Amino acid sequence: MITRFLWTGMGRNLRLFVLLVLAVGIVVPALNLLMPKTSAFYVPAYALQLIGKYLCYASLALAVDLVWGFCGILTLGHAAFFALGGYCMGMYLMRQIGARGVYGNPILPDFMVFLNYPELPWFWHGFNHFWFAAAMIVIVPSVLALALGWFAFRSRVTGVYLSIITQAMTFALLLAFFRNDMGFGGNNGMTDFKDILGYSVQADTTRAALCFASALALAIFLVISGAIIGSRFGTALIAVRDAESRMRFLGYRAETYKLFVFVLSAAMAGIAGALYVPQIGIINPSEFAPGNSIEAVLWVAVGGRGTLIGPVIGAFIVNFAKTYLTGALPEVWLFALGALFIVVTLFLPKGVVGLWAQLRARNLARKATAA
Amino acid sequence: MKTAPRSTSALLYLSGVTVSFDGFKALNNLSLLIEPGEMRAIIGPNGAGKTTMMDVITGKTRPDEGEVVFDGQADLTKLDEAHIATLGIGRKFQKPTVFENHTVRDNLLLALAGLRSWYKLLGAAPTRAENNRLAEILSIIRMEAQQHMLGARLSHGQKQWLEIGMLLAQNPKLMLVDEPVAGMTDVETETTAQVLREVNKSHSVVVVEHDMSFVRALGVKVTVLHEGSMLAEGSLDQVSADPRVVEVYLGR
Amino acid sequence: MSQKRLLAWLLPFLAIVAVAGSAFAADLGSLVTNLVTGGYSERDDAIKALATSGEARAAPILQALSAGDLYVRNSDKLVVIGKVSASGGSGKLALTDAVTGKDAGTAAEDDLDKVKVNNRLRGTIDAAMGSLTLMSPDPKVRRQAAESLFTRRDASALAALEPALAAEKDDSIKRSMIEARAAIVLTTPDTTPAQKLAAVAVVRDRGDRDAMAVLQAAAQSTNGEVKAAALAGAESVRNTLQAWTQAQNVWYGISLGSVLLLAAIGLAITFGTMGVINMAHGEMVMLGAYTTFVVQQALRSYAPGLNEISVIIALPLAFLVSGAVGVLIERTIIRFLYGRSLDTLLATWGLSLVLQQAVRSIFGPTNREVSSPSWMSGSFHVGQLDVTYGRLWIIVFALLVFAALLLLLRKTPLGLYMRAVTQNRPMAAAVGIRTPRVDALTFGLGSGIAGLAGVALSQIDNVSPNLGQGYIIDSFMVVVFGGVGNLFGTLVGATALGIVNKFLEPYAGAVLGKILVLVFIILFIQRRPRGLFALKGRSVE
Amino acid sequence: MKLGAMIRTGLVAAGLVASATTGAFAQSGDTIKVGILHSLSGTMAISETTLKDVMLMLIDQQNKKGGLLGKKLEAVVVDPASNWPLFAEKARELLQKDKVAAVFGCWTSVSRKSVLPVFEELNGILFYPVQYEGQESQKNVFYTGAAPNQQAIPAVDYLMSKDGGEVKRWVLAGTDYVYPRTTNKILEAYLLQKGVAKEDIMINYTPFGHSDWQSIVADIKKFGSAGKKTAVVSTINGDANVPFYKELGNQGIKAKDIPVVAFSVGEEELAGIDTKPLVGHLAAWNYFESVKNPANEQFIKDWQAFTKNPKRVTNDPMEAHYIGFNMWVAAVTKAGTTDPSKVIPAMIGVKAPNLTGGVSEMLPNHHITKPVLIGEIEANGQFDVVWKTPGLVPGAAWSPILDDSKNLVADWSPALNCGNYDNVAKKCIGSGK
Repeated sequence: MITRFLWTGMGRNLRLFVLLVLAVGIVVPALNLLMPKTSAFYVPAYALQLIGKYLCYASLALAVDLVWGFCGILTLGHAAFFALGGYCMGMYLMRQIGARGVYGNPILPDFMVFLNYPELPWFWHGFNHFWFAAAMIVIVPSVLALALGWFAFRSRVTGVYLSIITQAMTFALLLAFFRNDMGFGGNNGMTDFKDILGYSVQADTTRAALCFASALALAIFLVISGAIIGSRFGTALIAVRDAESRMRFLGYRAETYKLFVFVLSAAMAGIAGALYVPQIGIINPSEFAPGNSIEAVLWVAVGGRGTLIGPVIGAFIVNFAKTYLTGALPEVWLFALGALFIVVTLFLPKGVVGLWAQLRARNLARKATAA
Repeated sequence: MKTAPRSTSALLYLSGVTVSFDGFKALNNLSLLIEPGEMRAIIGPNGAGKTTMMDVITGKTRPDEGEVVFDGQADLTKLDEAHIATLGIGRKFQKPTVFENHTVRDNLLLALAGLRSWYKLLGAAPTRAENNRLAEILSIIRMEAQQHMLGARLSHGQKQWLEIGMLLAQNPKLMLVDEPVAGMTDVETETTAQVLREVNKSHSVVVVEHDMSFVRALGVKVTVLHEGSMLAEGSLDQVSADPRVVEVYLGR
Repeated sequence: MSQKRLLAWLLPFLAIVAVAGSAFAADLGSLVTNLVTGGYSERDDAIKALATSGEARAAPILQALSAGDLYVRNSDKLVVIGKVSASGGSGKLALTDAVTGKDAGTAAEDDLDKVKVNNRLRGTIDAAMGSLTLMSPDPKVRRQAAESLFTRRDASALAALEPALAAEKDDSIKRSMIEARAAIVLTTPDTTPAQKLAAVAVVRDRGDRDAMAVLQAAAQSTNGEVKAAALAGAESVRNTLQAWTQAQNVWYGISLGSVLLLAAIGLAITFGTMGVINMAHGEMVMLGAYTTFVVQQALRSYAPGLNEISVIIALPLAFLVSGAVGVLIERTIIRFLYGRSLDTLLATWGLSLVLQQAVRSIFGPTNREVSSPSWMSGSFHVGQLDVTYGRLWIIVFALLVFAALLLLLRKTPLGLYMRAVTQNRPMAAAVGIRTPRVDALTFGLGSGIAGLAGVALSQIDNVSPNLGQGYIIDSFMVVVFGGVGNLFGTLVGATALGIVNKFLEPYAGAVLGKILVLVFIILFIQRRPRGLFALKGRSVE
Repeated sequence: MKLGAMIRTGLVAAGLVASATTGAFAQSGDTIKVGILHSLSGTMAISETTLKDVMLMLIDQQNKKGGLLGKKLEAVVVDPASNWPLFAEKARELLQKDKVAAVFGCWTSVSRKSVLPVFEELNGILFYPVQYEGQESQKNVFYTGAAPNQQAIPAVDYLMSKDGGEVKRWVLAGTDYVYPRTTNKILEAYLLQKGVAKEDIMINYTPFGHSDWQSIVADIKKFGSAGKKTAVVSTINGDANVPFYKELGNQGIKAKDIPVVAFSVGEEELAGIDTKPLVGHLAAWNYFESVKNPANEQFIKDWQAFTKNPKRVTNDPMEAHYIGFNMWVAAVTKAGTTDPSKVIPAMIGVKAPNLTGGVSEMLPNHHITKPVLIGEIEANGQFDVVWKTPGLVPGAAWSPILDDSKNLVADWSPALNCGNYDNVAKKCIGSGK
């Protein structure tokens, strides 16, 4: 039954796209590991890591698309869930450092030694176990999303008000995590990780595995999202997005639909963040910055909202542009990025995927008239 | 205060309902009784409180005072829209609102009485009974040919029909119908009246309408609202003879 | 004790003797030479010696030293006072011989060696000037002298204070002098307990922070009675101050609120009435601040006399610059996005990146200096409340802008059109209002007001490309909290958030205070999804 | 599109990404690349852009002198955009893709912490030019800014002296991040050691970019009215300083009453403030633009010519890059190669003149010797040096004042080759190697 649920929901395009994501996830790390460095097909570690990062961002974008494209909730706080997942992973990685920190304390991370913590704060317990951290990566963002959504959706906070609330949430978290007294390393956050599951985070094989894991996670998220959207639940969800009060008068509890997707999306963002941290090597409060959440929304807009595939493409396009431009045009890249956002909202309201569909439709029409 | 809602034989019972928006009383001590199986027409000039009354019944607006009891026991002032809908009150809006990004068939499927819980919907496919019922409704509203058309592409009249179909699919005990014939041609209006009379055989119906000829065609008991209160009640002939009603409609 | 220290200790007393008998008249020339040679300790002594020498030139020389106007001429090692001369041409200083007070020509700064002072010397000079100027004919100077003696509490000044007190006619200055004497009595070890007890009462009645400082120091006394009195006095002062702290919090809150109001009020127009989520609003504020900078630069080179009112000149210009940019944005971007308010958020976010980078490219990434006119600097007291002029003017300005905007919306045809267009666009168009033009003007108005806010913020914050970012989130919070589409909501929202913030800050700290305010806003919106002053009724949805 | 075709397209796209990011691999043999990793946008651009410019000038000058090892130097500028993960990514890009011989960069502690693992993994060289919190020594990093003992401690000593006003009561105000936290921790321990009572120390932290200072300045005023000479030691970071000083001026806190000594306020920051109300407040640095000596005058002249702006000011981190760059040039010349594994050992003991008239030396702990200067703010936005250490102070990686680190030393000379060597336990602990 589960498999039917998963497969029937997905359209053909989505199915192919999932395979493509998996293929990237397998081929890129494989080329890095197996090819000799001199080969033209060799993917250097640097590029591998970038693709890993893009894959994590793509998962975040997909999570944003679920709530924005299919619930109509313009979230300006999704980076907060991403960062929370990242922090959970960061805490696990910090505990794995053990006595290899600069102060050589086997229990306390360096910043705690430094801030004179007598013992590990209660909320750090358990993070030495991977299973615990893994659970927290899902639970912490979900619980926050549940609490926020529960209140907000029940009180029918909608539209821009909801956007502002989510922004206030991530801003409050940003300020909170900046505080050294919170016990999460303050502004510096956590860095200098050594091992994950016993493997060195700097080893090529670990990197390749993490890149693959990111692709796998993205593929799974795509499958789940596709299945949900294709189910009768999805039909109801889109109806809630388009005419929420009408759905209520039909007897649907609109808030539970939104809440489920919001929580699911937060969990996805959390997992994406958790995969991001060991590849990037640092997690710190700036991940909560409101600008990051807005940027994630922009990836979705660029790719095409409400399309599942679009956000993935958008995340790749924008982030690749960013990587390229910050190196190639360091002085003026913000002009280019800013202009991209303006142009996309003005001229491509449905994003790149929308444009593609439009072009194809025109092509078909031309063929039809020609025939 | 913990008083049990008054038990009554009426299907819908409104008593002393008052709603005010920033000092303006949209409903003022309104009382109304709808019997099971009854069809009632509600008329009144603009701002008489017709739509607000519907809002109160369906849980969209909470009254400041008064009782609203459905089916003899359910206190509607305490329940939300979704709950009230599942109790068996359906509503058709003044401006037709169908789900524009869904096909006609999906619109009806959404309205179909039955599954409402989100987790059950996740894995559910339409059952044979559901499919049969959909076919039945599609034929009633004569939209078999358009069943795969998106809501957004329907004409105004088709949307009205689809809404009526959705009401049928919802199969409520009480239907609230807000201006069903606005923007319809005479022929369509006549058909609509027919359909409503047909529907009334198995459902109670409250119709809010401006169109007097349509109300006359329905031939049912009429309630006249004015400034949030009931002004008159009776057959259309009775109420149109009432000088106060004439005053309200023509006096200004 | 080294010989030097001993000398320093004795010198004032010797000097007093010298003044009295004028038999010990040190040569002014050598006193001045001592002033500019040796280490800070030696020069500290030299200042004291000069101050107590009774020389008429002492006051102007010390004043010049304190202000950094005392130089040694490289060519002949003459000690001179240099002032920027009006006629001397660029970079030339008009010189006066420090010893004789005679004109010594002009010189470029490079030909002079500035006599350095540090805080220690400034303090000594201050104390010395206190005694020297107690008899000044100018009541303002006398008052200042008395005040500086109170804070310095220099025992040697007692000798100068007594005759000054006897000669003083002005009651309030006399009061200051009595307080100064009391403060000195309390800090001088060899006064009697009775004297001290009387002094405690005097100081306690003064009742401010400085009094508290004196009393707390006096509470270290070995004499039990004095100690107890000082402690009791300090306690009573503390209680008064405590009450004033609350008033201070309210004041700070209102002041913060006025800044929030200024930043948010333009947004209340573009967001509240047009539904445009303008993420580039902060950049409009920034443009206003940069306009102020440009105006000041221009005035500095072309009309230095107008510098005092540069801020006022900047106001209309900032309004025009930001307003014009606003109109341009509306015409080129926003107008394609009406009805897609969430999309405006994305486009204007991109725009804000572009504007920031543009300003960074033109003006550079560093902070730019915007100076405050003298009428916006400094502070005055209301009871124990410190009111700074800058903040006061910003509050006044915020209220003026608010009132003007209200007037504009309520009483002018433009205001009428704006309200008409925002309430029902097709209807407004149907009755002949040119809606595109009204849209552009409305957006321009909101942006222009942001520009005005920028002028005000340039007085208290960085003028840098990042200026706007710091205010955008707060502004949205204020507008949403107050209730979208309601200007009074914005006013009340800004003030309330400001005051709540300032009351939380002492208990929770600045960061936690702000977090709590954010959480409060989140919870508040759950309770009232449409803000403090929401429109109610059917028409809303 | 068929499945196969789609996958093929996707792989081509992925390949494009990979090749575009690695495309510029072609390392031309006749230049030596030098990476510049300073934010040119975002919140830190305000401070870091200048350092990028000064590096471009230094590289330009070196090329005019004939380059290095007979090759021209080539600057590779990237923009990490004040985004900490991006710092790590760009560092990797510089080292792996551009194959730079050394990187000059970072400002904030967190950006340095973010790139450390990358430099360690890829064995690069980083020159870090900003005063920082210490408690660190990494093999691949050369710290040319001040360690706490080269800035904070001398400043406090000065204030405690007769010249500094014999301060008895201390406000330690800082932005809430690791540099102020560490500095204040060291200072607190130091002050307690010196017999200052606990209640005479007030510590206050504010968030980044804090702009409303009314309450805190009022608190400082209150704290300062306890009858003892009070001073503020400010580790307030960049952006928040302007409103802080403006508020000080407005509330009438004069330097002679409550002096403020700042560790993060230099000429560049003052350029954005009207300094007249601030005359007499202090800053502790290892360099001031106002220091008079020929080398400095030449440097200022070159700088103003290079930026084509006769008013451009110089500051301490710029001097740090000046020293660091010259040291690197000397070490490369000494080693005869830019290979980091040869240059890093060659760096130890290298000497280069600083701009205050002395000669700084790279110590085995990868910190340098510097003089400490205390300057008073003048009305023209410059600092007037009122005090100077008699000689050069060697930078200490680990503070001997703190219990956690009193036994630790860093020594990268071949004998120890360890960043945190425990003198008592006689072993290299943690990740020191």
